[in-house]
Amino acid sequence: MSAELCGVELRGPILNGSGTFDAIAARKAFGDVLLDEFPFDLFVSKTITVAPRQGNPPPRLWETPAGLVNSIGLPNKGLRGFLAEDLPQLGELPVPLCVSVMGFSRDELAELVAAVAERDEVELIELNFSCPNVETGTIMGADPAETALSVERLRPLTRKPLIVKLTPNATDPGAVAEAAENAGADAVSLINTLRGMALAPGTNRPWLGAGTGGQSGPAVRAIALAQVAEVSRRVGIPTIGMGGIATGRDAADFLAAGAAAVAVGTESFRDPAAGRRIAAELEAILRDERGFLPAASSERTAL
Amino acid sequence: MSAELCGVELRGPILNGSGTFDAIAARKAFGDVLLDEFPFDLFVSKTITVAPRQGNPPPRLWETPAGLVNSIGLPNKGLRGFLAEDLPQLGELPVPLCVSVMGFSRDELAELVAAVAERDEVELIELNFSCPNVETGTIMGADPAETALSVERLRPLTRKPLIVKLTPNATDPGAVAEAAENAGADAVSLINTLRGMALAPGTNRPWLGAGTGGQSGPAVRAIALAQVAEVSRRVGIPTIGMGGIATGRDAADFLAAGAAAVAVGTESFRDPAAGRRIAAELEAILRDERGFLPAASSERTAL
Amino acid sequence: MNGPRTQAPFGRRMAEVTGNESVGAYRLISVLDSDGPPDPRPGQFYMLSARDCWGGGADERPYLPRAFSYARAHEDGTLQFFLEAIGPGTDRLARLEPGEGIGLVGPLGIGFDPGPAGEALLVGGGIGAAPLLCLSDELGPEARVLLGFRSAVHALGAGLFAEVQVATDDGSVGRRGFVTELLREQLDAGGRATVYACGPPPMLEAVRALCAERDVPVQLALESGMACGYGACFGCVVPTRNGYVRLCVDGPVLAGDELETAVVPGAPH
Amino acid sequence: MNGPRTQAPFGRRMAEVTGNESVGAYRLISVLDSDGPPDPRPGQFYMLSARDCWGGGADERPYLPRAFSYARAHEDGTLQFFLEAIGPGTDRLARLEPGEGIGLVGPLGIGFDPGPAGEALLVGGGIGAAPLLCLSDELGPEARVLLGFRSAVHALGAGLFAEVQVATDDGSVGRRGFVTELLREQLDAGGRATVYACGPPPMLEAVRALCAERDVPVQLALESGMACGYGACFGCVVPTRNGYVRLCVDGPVLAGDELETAVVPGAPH
Ligand SMILES: Cc1cc2nc3c(=O)[nH]c(=O)nc-3n(C[C@H](O)[C@H](O)[C@H](O)COP(=O)(O)OP(=O)(O)OC[C@H]3O[C@@H](n4cnc5c(N)ncnc54)[C@H](O)[C@@H]3O)c2cc1C
Ligand SMILES: Cc1cc2nc3c(=O)[nH]c(=O)nc-3n(C[C@H](O)[C@H](O)[C@H](O)COP(=O)(O)OP(=O)(O)OC[C@H]3O[C@@H](n4cnc5c(N)ncnc54)[C@H](O)[C@@H]3O)c2cc1C
Ligand SMILES: Cc1cc2nc3c(=O)[nH]c(=O)nc-3n(C[C@H](O)[C@H](O)[C@H](O)COP(=O)(O)O)c2cc1C
Ligand SMILES: Cc1cc2nc3c(=O)[nH]c(=O)nc-3n(C[C@H](O)[C@H](O)[C@H](O)COP(=O)(O)O)c2cc1C
Ligand code: FES
Ligand code: FES
Repeated sequence: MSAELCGVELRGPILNGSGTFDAIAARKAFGDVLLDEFPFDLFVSKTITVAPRQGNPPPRLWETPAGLVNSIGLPNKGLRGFLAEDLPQLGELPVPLCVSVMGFSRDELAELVAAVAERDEVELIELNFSCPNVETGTIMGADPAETALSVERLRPLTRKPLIVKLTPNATDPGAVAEAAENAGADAVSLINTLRGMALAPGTNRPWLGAGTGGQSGPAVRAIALAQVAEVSRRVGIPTIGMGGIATGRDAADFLAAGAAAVAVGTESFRDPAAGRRIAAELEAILRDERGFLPAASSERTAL
Repeated sequence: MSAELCGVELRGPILNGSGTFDAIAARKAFGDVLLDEFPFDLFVSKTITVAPRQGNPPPRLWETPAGLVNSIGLPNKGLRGFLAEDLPQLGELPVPLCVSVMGFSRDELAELVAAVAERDEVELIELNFSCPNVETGTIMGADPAETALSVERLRPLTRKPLIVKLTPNATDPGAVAEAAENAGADAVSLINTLRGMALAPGTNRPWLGAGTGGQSGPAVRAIALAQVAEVSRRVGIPTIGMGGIATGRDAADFLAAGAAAVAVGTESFRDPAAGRRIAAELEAILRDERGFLPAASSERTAL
Repeated sequence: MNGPRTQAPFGRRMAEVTGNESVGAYRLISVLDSDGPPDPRPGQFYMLSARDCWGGGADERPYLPRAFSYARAHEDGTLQFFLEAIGPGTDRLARLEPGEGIGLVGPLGIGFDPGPAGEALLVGGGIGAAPLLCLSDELGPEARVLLGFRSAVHALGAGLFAEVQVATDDGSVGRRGFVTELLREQLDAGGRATVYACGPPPMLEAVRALCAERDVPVQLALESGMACGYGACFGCVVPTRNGYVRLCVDGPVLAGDELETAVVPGAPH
Repeated sequence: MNGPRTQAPFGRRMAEVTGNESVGAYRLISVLDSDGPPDPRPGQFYMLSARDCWGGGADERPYLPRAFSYARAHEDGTLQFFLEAIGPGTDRLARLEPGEGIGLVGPLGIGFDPGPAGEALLVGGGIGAAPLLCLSDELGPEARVLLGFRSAVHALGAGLFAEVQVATDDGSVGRRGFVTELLREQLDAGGRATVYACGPPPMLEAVRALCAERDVPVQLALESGMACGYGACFGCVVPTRNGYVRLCVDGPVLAGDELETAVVPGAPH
């Protein structure tokens, strides 16, 4: 079940969602067997920023019916720390590496992309645009024009594939995806989490330290599938689909809706090896329902 | 636990979500005991349109983890049929009545509001803006400017309270709410359903007859609560909160987040009397957690 | 159709499961519904959900209640449901143990209209036998029961009926072939029967077409995916000659001549 | 902290529940974990979920697995968990019956570091006794165990330990008052003990402050809400003098001097 994404050969179509698997910590917990049984076909790093970040104050997690709201807040060592300490370890993984970056201005983004692109360990770069631009105040990834400006600025900095991660908190993610494609992006990934909130039981105060967070998990699957189908119809570049994928059937549905690859996020919290199980289930489905995938791509517009 | 909404006295703060309870059909199924045990404090009709509509082709329902995707498609008898056949029956309900209307142009909207406002049975009018404007193609309720134009056109037609129902499929529902308020709306209600989709098992075709539908139920509760808190902070008019409310605790949370009243939708499918249970649970919470509600309103900005 | 409707108490009530036996490939579940009306009408249905662990099955479902025709109603308030486990909801119900709680809304919908006395032919396919059980009790031995099943283990369901003719797809029990063949023979034998049918859409459609051909009155108990069961969601519509109708309030029993076809999109079976 | 860590097999495995007894207000659940390592270290924990009906409880939860210290690990592969039902996850686990399946990931995290031999004081509050059970087995009778409970029915948990001093809030069993009073007396009595503590945040904080005051080394097993248990989600952080640390990979046992306070926001208790 080999696959290909923006020219990078993959042993299969299952990625992790950025920020939902820390391969370095998992290696501490599970040992080197993690490398032999690595659950993903391409590893996406947690989003890094130029400056180190502690992340949001706890509590950061709220369980919902069939899902999770998180307000992690992008804790990371910052660009320098990541390049020095984490990247060499991620380079030991048995699969290609994609680094996710977020900048609070286009200059920051440029600094991140230029630095990350230089490193041989890195095969793809994902641009997490789900944050407010410190200059304009708008959520970069909700606005086609902002997205286009950013991608145009970054495109000349590297020949490595650039993936734009779309926010679902937008009126028209398809328009943002089109803008990204026109500005030179090589792929889009979606969905990131949906803005969500919970109150601490018996109080009228927000539970999460940051006030609001992002909803993920099976609760958002149908919403994600609709966005993936819509975006896949509107762009020619590959889409990476995610949002509540928990079984091979879910993965098959996202592929049928037009995704070139899929990512597993929250389900990995329930089972660290979920990616492997989903890959096996998907393989069985593709074997039993022969011709399923090709049909799917040609049927795209039917969705 | 009496309440008040836009000057209309209510025996409590629990409404039904438009399109999730058909009091006429329920009376057939349960008899007149429905009137004695009526589960809501204000009844909101299913959305009506100028012309009669059959609604979307079946299947129209897809169960999701902790929720439902529907593609009902606003079946209704049209304005004339509604006024002649349904409205007199809805007038027999023991609670005030709100009629929900949707127009595919501003002229249609004006026709609906003018005709509905004339009828004594009707105390409030809800404007369901979650549809594409046939003239401009944009989803009316996702665009602050479109929303403002519509409300400005409708405002002079009646002194009855106008409630704008917001779509959650928008980058900034708060901006739409502000536009509605400035144009003269008396309240906003949210959330409507989130665009969602499912594939028929083992195929790559959409399950729903209409291709896509709307996600509701506990799966969307945290998303709804975040939007209700945000919108309540940004407008001075009352907000009516809904989206996955299934218990008195949920209702209390939406009130604490700034809603003046709440609506029960999908939960009524699991239990037709859910509104009554939720009202009783809410009353117990408000009794036990004394001072909860006033605190909540003064704490709005903390959310 | 203008069939009989016993009204339901308002709201979901909790009742106790008193039995759960296997009948071949199916389950027969008994529930003591002390708070429900004693006289539901054959063809009416209930929305069921387990009190505990409703949800948390495959893919975190079931979430909504599921519709089931009642198969028998006893004087002491016991309702019996006959069901086939085909997904998360029916799987959970099939594992209910005596003493567990079950949520009920019902009876709902319109039942079969037995009309003026006369010959009756009851035609069931698979689990579609369920509502025919109480109907045949009511109509008495005059009514002939014809049932079709996939296989021998399914055909054990026929044992619930006093007298019945069976067809199986594989011929392992009774006649080999479809139950519609048994119906055709009965109709060929003459007499003015009314036909009452329940089963999978292709079978219902064959029955409908056969009866239409011969101008025999037929009442069909259909299925469609339901969320609420009492007309609230407009989700359960089926196309009829008069447009879409909500099967839960204007059905589930429809007269054959109301339908262009009994094959409805998205039916659970 | 630099405590011991036995690594876990990769992935969630299914094991069988072999026992579930009530111990006062708590449950002691036994699981035959044939595929896990035989040597988890006291203070390490497992992420647990029921195989069936995980989800579908109150408000359709639990969805994520829940973290539990192991209380004892036996040679035959039996793990024992000691738990208190306080919400949908613990409620479901508390109702597990022998023969049911349970999902396990673990052992996870860093355990207590028993360090070089010496006097040890084990201080537990309520269900916080759980990890002290295997720790006291390992440290032997040298280690004194001090436990605090809310009431007599909770204090029955002390029966799992060979020798123990108990305090209860209401004085119904042992000393009236907080377990920290027992600790203060022990510390006042002199000797250079290391303190190992687990319990609700206010108790842990009192223990931490007391030990800090007297410069006594203390290891605290903390709790925080966890989604994954293996460092994937960054959700379980607690503030330390060195910034936020993920309690699941860099804890749950932390040295007292790493902490400004043991009261962490959003802890489950
Ligand atoms: C009026 C009426 C009376 C009935 N009487 C009986 C009876 O007496 N006995 C009996 O056994 N059955 C009866 N049924 C059918 C019964 O309601 C269904 O078998 C049951 O709802 C299936 O639920 P499930 O969770 O087991 O399966 P589901 O998973 O809900 O699957 C049922 C079918 O729905 C589709 N489906 C799959 N996934 C989904 C999804 N996520 N959302 C929506 N649809 C999906 C598929 O086509 C699948 O085959 C009756 C139905 C009606 C409408
Ligand atoms: C390392 C570690 C070891 C542990 N060892 C043990 C042990 O040995 N024995 C034991 O009994 N317990 C132990 N715990 C605690 C145990 O994990 C919790 O009691 C359990 O997770 C509670 O789950 P629940 O579903 O029953 O309750 P939940 O409903 O999850 O409630 C737990 C608390 O979380 C908050 N809460 C309420 N609703 C939500 C929501 N929707 N999302 C998030 N939080 C919410 C509230 O503050 C509530 O009090 C341990 C915890 C950790 C971290
Ligand atoms: C705890 C958590 C942390 C996340 N961190 C990031 C992140 O750093 N960068 C990012 O682009 N997405 C992040 N995401 C979003 C996921 O990558 C993914 O888009 C989303 O969770 C939807 O997929 P799922 O439902 O399978 O989890 C995070 C999600 C979760 C649950
Ligand atoms: C079956 C169904 C039909 C609906 N029909 C309408 C409608 O006609 N007009 C409208 O404004 N909202 C409609 N809604 C949206 C609900 O009123 C409500 O906004 C939404 O379902 C969220 O609440 P809930 O999660 O409690 O169901 C419908 C929702 C459902 C599930
Ligand atoms: S099932 Fe809801 S209207 Fe029929
Ligand atoms: S619980 Fe996920 S990082 Fe600790």
